[in-house]
Amino acid sequence: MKKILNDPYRYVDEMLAGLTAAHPQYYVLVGDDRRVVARADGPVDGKVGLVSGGGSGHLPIFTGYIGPGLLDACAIGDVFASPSVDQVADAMRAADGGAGVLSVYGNYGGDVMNFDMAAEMLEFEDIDTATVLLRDDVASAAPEEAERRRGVAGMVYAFKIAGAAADTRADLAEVTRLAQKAADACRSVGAALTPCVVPQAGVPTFEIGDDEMEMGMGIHGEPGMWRGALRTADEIANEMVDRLLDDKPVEAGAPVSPLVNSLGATPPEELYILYRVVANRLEEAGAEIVMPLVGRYATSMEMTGVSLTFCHLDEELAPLLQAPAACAFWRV
Amino acid sequence: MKKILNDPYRYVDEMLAGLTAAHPQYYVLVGDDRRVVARADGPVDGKVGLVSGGGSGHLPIFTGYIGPGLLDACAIGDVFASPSVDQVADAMRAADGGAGVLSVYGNYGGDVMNFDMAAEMLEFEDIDTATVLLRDDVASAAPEEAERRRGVAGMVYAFKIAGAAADTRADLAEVTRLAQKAADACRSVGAALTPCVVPQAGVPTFEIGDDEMEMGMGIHGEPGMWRGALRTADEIANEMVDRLLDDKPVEAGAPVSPLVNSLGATPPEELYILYRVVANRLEEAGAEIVMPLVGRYATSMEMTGVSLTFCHLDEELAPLLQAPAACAFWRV
Amino acid sequence: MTTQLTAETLSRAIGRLAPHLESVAAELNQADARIGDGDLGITMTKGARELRAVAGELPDDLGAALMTCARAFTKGGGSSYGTLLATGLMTAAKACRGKSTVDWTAVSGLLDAAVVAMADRGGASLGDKTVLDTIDATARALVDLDDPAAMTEAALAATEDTLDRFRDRPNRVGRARMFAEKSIGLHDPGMLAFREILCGLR
Amino acid sequence: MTTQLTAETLSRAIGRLAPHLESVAAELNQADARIGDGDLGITMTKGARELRAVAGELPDDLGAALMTCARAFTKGGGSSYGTLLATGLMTAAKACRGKSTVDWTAVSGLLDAAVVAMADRGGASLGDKTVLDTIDATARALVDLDDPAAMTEAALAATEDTLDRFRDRPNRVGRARMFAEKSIGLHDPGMLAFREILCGLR
Ligand SMILES: Nc1ncnc2c1ncn2[C@@H]1O[C@H](COP(=O)(O)OP(=O)(O)O)[C@@H](O)[C@H]1O
Ligand SMILES: Nc1ncnc2c1ncn2[C@@H]1O[C@H](COP(=O)(O)OP(=O)(O)O)[C@@H](O)[C@H]1O
Ligand SMILES: [Mg+2]
Ligand SMILES: [Mg+2]
Ligand SMILES: [Mg+2]
Ligand SMILES: [Mg+2]
Repeated sequence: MKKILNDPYRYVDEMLAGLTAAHPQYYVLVGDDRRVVARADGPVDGKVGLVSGGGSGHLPIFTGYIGPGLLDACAIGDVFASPSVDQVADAMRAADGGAGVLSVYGNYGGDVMNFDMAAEMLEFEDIDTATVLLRDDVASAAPEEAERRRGVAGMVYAFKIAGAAADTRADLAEVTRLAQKAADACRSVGAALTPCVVPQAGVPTFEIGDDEMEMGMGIHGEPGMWRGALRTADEIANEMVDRLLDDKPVEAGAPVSPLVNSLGATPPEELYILYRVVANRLEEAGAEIVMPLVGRYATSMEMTGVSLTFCHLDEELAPLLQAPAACAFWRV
Repeated sequence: MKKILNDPYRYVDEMLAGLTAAHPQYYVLVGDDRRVVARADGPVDGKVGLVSGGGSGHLPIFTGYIGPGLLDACAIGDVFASPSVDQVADAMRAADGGAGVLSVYGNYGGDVMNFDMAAEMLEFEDIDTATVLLRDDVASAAPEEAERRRGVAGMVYAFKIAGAAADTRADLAEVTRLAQKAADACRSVGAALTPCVVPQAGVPTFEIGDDEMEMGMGIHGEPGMWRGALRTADEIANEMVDRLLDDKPVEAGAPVSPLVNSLGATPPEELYILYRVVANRLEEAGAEIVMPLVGRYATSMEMTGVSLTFCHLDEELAPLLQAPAACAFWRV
Repeated sequence: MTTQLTAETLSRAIGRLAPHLESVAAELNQADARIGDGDLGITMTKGARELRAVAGELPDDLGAALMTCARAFTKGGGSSYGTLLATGLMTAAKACRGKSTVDWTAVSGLLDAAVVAMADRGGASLGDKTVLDTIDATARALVDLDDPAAMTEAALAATEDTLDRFRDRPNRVGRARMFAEKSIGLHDPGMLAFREILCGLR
Repeated sequence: MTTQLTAETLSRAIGRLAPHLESVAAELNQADARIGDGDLGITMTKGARELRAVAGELPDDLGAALMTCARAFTKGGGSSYGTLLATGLMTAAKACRGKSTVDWTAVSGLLDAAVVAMADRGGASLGDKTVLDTIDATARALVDLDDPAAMTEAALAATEDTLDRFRDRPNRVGRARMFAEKSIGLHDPGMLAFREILCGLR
């Protein structure tokens, strides 16, 4: 968990400076305190603006997913910390192309307050707003309390599908309906093997034994369902599939997109070892696998671990998922 | 350095099974012992076939870069171990579209022997072959001994440019000339912060103190130029730029593509912090920055560290670098 | 003793409050670190700095002045506490819009309205062991009071009492919910920060 | 004692060689682990297994038979040593093509040609402390000998002598070059493996 950085308090600002310098065709820094990134060619006239945001340290989430067919702007907090109300409001303004703004982000208390408050400010400026929260982490609350669940890698699907919907020039209500449908279609579970270090804190987010893993741990180190000896790849994959299908079974013949995601340090080699099992299990369950994703889509810096997401599709969502989109981290 | 796996001796086979299952549009397993991956829609009739290969554990290198505008086939050894002569020969056969086969790979003793021997076998089958070796790692030998240098992330540029050249249906000699020109245009240097674990060995590839880094270390843990206290991002970036420009200065106004590459665990956030300095320095040196790459292009599984590559372009190479190409890990 | 709350009162209060908040920042960070992310002192310091910047030029309209103070907590940081304070201040701002003076006796009602808005914003209820419980207790304690000095003392007494009553209960919202067990026996950091605000107003 | 080298001789030699190589695999792994990647025993075991598989059905043509043996070392693993052995065997195969017998006195020349081909393949020179030095010494020792048992003993003596002469020199090629300093005082693993091949032929 060694980090290459300068001043920890400048970590996010320097990161954003580099990100926008490297990919000026996608990203541009806006706003007073340079914590808002917007689409370089935005806002797009007459298109619903899509906004996300939250704490840094999860690239490509959130900022990475700005681009055609994806998000229009993001407000970026310090590592694992919410952006300010003013930053969120600036992101909303930057995304507004005259057809209203939809915020799509993960269900974390601080973010929810700040996005809600920013939305109220925007209403004063006569900009329509709507919100879709991701609550895909099945490990973060029981099914009866699904409203309290946190949002994790399912965000990727919601961004993609909402982005494609907005690209059709559907109105705010329709884009919101489709984004909500995508959010509702996702289930995720993660497992952590090693922690990461928040630059300003300088210490690991949690402690864990050399031979241990924690199933269900959240992307900021939120406690999971069990901690125990590191299991084999096949055992881990099978348990994750079980947990996701228990929470939302596959309908026979239904299209499902699986995302085998690295939390950061875990290399793609290991993700592919896991993917074998995931694909077999989905096929056994009768699913039709559509656009499987394997890689680093939602991370926690140098954390070791993986998450698995299933996005349960239908005739409406599948084409939106597969519609063209581009950003510096992903091309469809 | 915890790993998610099953039997360490099945690591590569399971990885390839997952990789080809996840991306059947790009990759297909061929050959007796399933250690050769070829382009799903290959071989391409009348196109020079491009082959690479070497030890596993470096995704996307090598196998990941198979696809339109890139490689046609790869022979894949165990982690950090050369593929066998027969596997290399199988890869060459799979790539052959009747216009000959060019092998592009890194200068590692075992690989060179096996590719050379396989090429001899192919000659018996009346298939023309040629070879371009990458020797971009300036840390691995002094300029006077540049022939002994190892190949690292510069491979990405050679694959891309050779792939684009082959796509123009240039003949074997011309594709070889351009690939060699691309290889000669690259200079790289790496720095490691933590080691990785070769699955079959089960122990870290080297030991290093909690507050130490090693400048110039090779991607398999080959010793570097100095080991000492971890420096700041800006110090690391400046030293790397100095070393690369000392070895091959920028000509004023010349196009250069920089690649800030993670060796695995180092997150993109840190790469972007480094990129700021790299971009500034290149501009100061009078270079025109073309298609900067920031991400995980050539890795050593879960190793922490970064490498910097400069590819010195001209009117001939720049368009080839920017020509369309696609694989599961990269789209241009 | 028939003074009233004005923008001038606010401006002078900031002069006492800001340095006090800065002086207790480390303590608040520590309290937050035990069951949260340890940034509450930073939040209060940033807020204090923003307040100082606007203290000299508060508009006479009390609503506008309170809105300016609210904005001091939506800039810079995105912490829950800052947003909640801003929510409470904005609610008061709306109620005071168009007035340049307000009776001290109105303060209790303003706090009540703030609690409602803050509960709405954060989804917490009274009893969840958050800053809401101290503000609510303060609102109760201030009913019909009209002497600012006495009001501050009454508020502090109510706050101390609330801190004590809640110490051995678990936190039920925010980051601290993750550490519900651990939070038993510890003061809620947001309540402590509210006490320091009152101390700063003394 | 006027026997000759035939495919039959090879086949019987494999019968003795394969189990011996398997029995010393752990030692060879260890020797390689000290200054390399520790897989030399695995390479020899894999080679032995492939040789066993073909021993029963070697073609009568000595060239073809040697080529079959060479292929045993290009399958499965991609180790330097396997490829070098295969290179040497293939060189001999080419020289013996079309013959079903070869005089024992020709062996020295076959080894000479193998060394040249292997040096060409791997870019090493004599004196770099590799298997080449032992093969070259063996070729010298076998000049004009025609009794297979005496030849094996002469080869072993030359190899032991070469191992001793090189022990205190640094490795100059292959993986071990990285550890040149460390390799001083240690036997080169490839030389040791060559000694075990000779022991297995006894
Ligand atoms: N949803 C909420 N409703 C009411 N009060 C809350 C809520 N969330 C946090 N708080 C209060 O804020 C305090 C923590 O503030 P802060 O450190 O800013 O949180 P964070 O760092 O998690 O954003 C808590 O002790 C609690 O009093
Ligand atoms: N380029 C070379 N030329 C000659 N001999 C070599 C060469 N490389 C390796 N060897 C020999 O092979 C031995 C190591 O073999 P092996 O373990 O298969 O190497 P690796 O595991 O690095 O592929 C060395 O001890 C040396 O005798
Ligand atoms: Mg906090
Ligand atoms: Mg916080
Ligand atoms: Mg070896
Ligand atoms: Mg080896």
